[in-house]
Amino acid sequence: MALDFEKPLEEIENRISELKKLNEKADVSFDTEISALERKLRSTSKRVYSKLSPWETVQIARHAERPLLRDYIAGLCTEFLELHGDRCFGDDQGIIGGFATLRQHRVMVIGHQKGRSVEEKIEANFGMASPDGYRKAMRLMHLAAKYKLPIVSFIDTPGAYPGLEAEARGQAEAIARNLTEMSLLPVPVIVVVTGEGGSGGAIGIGVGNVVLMLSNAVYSVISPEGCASILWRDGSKAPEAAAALKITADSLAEQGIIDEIIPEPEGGAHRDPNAAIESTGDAIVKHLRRLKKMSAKRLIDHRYDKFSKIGRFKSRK
Amino acid sequence: MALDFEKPLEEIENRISELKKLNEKADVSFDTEISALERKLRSTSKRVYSKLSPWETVQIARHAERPLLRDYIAGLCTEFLELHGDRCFGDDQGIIGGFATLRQHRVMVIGHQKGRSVEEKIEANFGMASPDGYRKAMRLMHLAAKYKLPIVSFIDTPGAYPGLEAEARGQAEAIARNLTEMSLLPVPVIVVVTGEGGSGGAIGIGVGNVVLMLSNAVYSVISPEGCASILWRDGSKAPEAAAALKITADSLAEQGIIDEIIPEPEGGAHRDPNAAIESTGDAIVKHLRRLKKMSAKRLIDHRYDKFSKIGRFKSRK
Amino acid sequence: MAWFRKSGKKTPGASEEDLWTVCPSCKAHIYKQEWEAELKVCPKCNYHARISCTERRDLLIDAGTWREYAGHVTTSDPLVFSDAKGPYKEKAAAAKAKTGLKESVLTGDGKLGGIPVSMAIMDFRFLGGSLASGTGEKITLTAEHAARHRWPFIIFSASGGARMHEGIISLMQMAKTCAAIARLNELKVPYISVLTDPTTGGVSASFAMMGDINIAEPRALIGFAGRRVIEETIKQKLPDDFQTAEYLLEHGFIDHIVSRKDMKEYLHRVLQYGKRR
Amino acid sequence: MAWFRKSGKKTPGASEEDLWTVCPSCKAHIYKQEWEAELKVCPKCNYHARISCTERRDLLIDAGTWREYAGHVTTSDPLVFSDAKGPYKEKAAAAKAKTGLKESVLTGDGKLGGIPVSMAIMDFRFLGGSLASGTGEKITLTAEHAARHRWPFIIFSASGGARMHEGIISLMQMAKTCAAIARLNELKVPYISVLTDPTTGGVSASFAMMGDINIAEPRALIGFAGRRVIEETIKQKLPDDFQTAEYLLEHGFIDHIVSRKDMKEYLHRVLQYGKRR
Ligand SMILES: [Zn+2]
Ligand SMILES: [Zn+2]
Repeated sequence: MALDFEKPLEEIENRISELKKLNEKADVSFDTEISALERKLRSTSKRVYSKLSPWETVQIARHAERPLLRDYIAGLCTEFLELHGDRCFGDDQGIIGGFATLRQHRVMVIGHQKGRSVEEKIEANFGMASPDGYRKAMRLMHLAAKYKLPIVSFIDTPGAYPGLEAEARGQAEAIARNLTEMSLLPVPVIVVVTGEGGSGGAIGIGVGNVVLMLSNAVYSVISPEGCASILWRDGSKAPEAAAALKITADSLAEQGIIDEIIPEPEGGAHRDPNAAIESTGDAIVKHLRRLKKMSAKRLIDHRYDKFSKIGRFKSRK
Repeated sequence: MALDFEKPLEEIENRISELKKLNEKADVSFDTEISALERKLRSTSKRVYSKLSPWETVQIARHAERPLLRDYIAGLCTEFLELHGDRCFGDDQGIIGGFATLRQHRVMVIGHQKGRSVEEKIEANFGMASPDGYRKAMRLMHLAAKYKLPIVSFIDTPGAYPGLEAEARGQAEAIARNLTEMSLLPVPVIVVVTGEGGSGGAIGIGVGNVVLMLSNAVYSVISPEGCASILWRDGSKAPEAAAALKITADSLAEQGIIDEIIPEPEGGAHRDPNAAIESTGDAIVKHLRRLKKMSAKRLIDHRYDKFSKIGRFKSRK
Repeated sequence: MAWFRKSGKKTPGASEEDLWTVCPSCKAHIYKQEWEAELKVCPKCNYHARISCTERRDLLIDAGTWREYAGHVTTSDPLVFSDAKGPYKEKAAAAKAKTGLKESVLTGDGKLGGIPVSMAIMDFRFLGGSLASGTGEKITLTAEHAARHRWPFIIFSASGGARMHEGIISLMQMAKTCAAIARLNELKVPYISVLTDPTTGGVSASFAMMGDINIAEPRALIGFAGRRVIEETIKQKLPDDFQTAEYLLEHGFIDHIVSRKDMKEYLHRVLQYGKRR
Repeated sequence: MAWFRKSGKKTPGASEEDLWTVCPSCKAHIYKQEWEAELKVCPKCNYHARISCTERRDLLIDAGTWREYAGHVTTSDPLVFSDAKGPYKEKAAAAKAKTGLKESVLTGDGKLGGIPVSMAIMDFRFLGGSLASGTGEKITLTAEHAARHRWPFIIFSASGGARMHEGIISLMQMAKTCAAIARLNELKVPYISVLTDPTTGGVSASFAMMGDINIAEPRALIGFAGRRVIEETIKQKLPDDFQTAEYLLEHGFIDHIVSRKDMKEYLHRVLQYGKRR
């Protein structure tokens, strides 16, 4: 599944594989041509991916084959004991969580689940969590606090579910409560934006001591489409909105919102999921080691300072 | 509305009022007869009410004209700011609560509401609360803890609502959570059983530093009818069950479950609601004054000790 | 009432239009003087029209006791944002000129019936009361100020949500303000949230929902997602009362609905229970 | 398996009935030896039959490490209760004789895969696993014991609810046990609740629902009110899966459903996360 801007690469790839087939059958060798094309592929690749527009990055962040939470768990955790339920209403599948052993560290993993197959997607509501999802997440975070387990929160959601039931059962309240109570968690909280960081639905599990972000992930106050339809009165202006909102990892690092960019394989995490997952593990463990040395009070103050300085007004500016 | 065992009294009362009517019309005076009947009424009254059976007490505890929570609030509180909602699902009317000024003491009042009119009864589900009722109560108790307000909890319920929705939304969880979290409240908790103390639905707001009880209230692990139909396999044996369960204030005081019996007017609180309400206010204030002097830690330990000694096993016994 | 604007423009021969106003809800024609006397609440349908932050402050704070706090904070333009209608900078400048405010919230302290309180009052006229860096900063600084003095903190919300023009920094104000509220809770400093029309999006999903008690004005629109978005998502029409204050009361998120004219007295009563003891 | 009873009565010429057992759920005929080897779980329908507290203990606790705690506590008869079938005292005596237990719960400590744990295991055979003064006292004392040693506390519930025969004192055990659980929470001592068939009434509405995590055996009946009472109240039939472990999982009250054969390993895994650190 090539994205629009990947079409030139796809063409070269197709020609290479055609020549390789011919190579097997015919007497003449196409080795030289193949080598040339492969060089061209590498340089074109570099050119295409090194100057992705924000909108193209959005496409990669939403790519159907991009690794999802279950892939990170499978790749990084030798054990995952999924826990269920908000103790109040249900067990939303838009956010899942449980005890996990991540590269030998016992942690509480929580995160958005998007689902891969159609059934999974429907079950997970495409990663759009309901209030019970946010409440389950908070319950598990309180449990982590009791057990003194660090929390690793994976963000990948188009946004919190905008449905009648979700409103009636307090989507706003659930997110607000998480923001409030996460700020007082006495354990390390590491947030990783792996794909889409969609607005309130993202930050609802996003109050971390550190916030990491994959290099092709995006994190935004509103979806580019939503922004375009409001400010441009034209949903098709999403590319412009994506650029204006500065939602890529580079921009967010510049704005001081994220602490580290986790590099993805060229072309995006979906082109080599294992490599992306391993890099993510490396980054998590690095910060985990550091944060584990902090006292509960220090962790709470550290998190408070981190967020209270975002948008701190400097009168001289 | 006379109860069965009140029929003899009703007869005397009727004859007195007949004679009084005749007195007005006729030339002859019935004053002597009236005086005699009034003496008889007093002595019969005393006889009837001084040896009420437990089952007769149940009738009084459930009497349609018995004062309800709203009457206590109206009689004792110069201000009641009702607060609503469990912040999760709804605003059950089986339990209500809010800030109140009770005889000059600022407190948080919570309690079961049964309703007087048919509409009120239906709205309050006859005092059978749902999980949102218990969760609202707990929310208000946590608010009282933040504001350092004593809590006064009025119990009057046939039991927690046994419905499909109530089960689905965690009737058991809601009551269990209240029992757990009430034990740690850093403020005085005064519980008053004013009418029916029906099982888990009662104790769900009943973990107090002191538990007071009106003299004709009952408090039981199961309704007499329920007990009779299980242990006697015959619901009509409720009077026997009521006696066996020892659910009256006297019996509960003997068992060390309640701290004080609040005397009711002869014949029951409904015969002179104001007197009953005033006595209740006196008792609450007396204990409030005492408990307000205790530190948060002392209050928590005091409550823990109170409940942990109930059913303490003495091997020598 | 001290706060209503004198209709200074009235000249002899003023047209009928100058004397009457139309209720935005029921379309009834109300004599302007009555409209102002009723605090911009429709006497026919009880519609509570949006009012400015200074009008609201004057309704609540004892005369002569208000001190603005964090008043130096104004909008930032971290993204150098520009959309179809031009640069955000110009839009913000226009909002400032129109309202005389520097941000979408007025913050300060004063006395409410003699009780010292810290207060943040949002103003919908300023870019739809949107939550941006300056808004979040002002609310956070004022909450911290309240914490230091142990003054009760009251926020009047009126907001369409996070301000897109400041991007992710606006979103982060949700977490920033909630962390400040969490600190008030830790210190047992009362925090009352009043939700007025409209309180939606990132404001409803942060500090506005986190009051010790949440109060709303009658019929205020309160919700997370927009009505249109929800209808498109669920492919059905929403009930009429959906996302009203009354709906939220019924669903357990609001403690009480208080009319504008009763607000000061109600808050004063509530604050008695939150007094330090 | 160490715990299953040797069929000591088997004699030459034993009838077919001695060799087979009937699954109480699907009515399948199972060879008795298989039934025991499967830990009384039906190989046809996965029905988890009720087992005794000692059977369960032996399934979980490392051999030779169990020490009973509060074993002196037995039933009381504070009401001198008597019903249609006679005095409670006699009923309790019969239960004791039948089970060899002194109360409806077995309490103690031991090692679970090497990890020291405190444990309370209810036994449905003892007066329906009902919660009475002795039950509450044993659970509370054992929770306090766990608190002192900072040992994780595990309760296996199996109960029809509070025991009527001890009246209000039984009801009070709900509050008493929950207060003990609250203290474990304060001390950050892990508490795992395992709900087995059946866990209803006063037990479901107290300690059984309050685990850091709540685990259930497959298809266990879990609920507050009785099915018949609910049907009479709402005047309609309840769905088949109502009040099953699976239903509670779906409604958010259970973390995981664990088969009997996997229980020890699962608990051992969970306890790794609750280790003191
Ligand atoms: Zn109107
Ligand atoms: Zn079977």
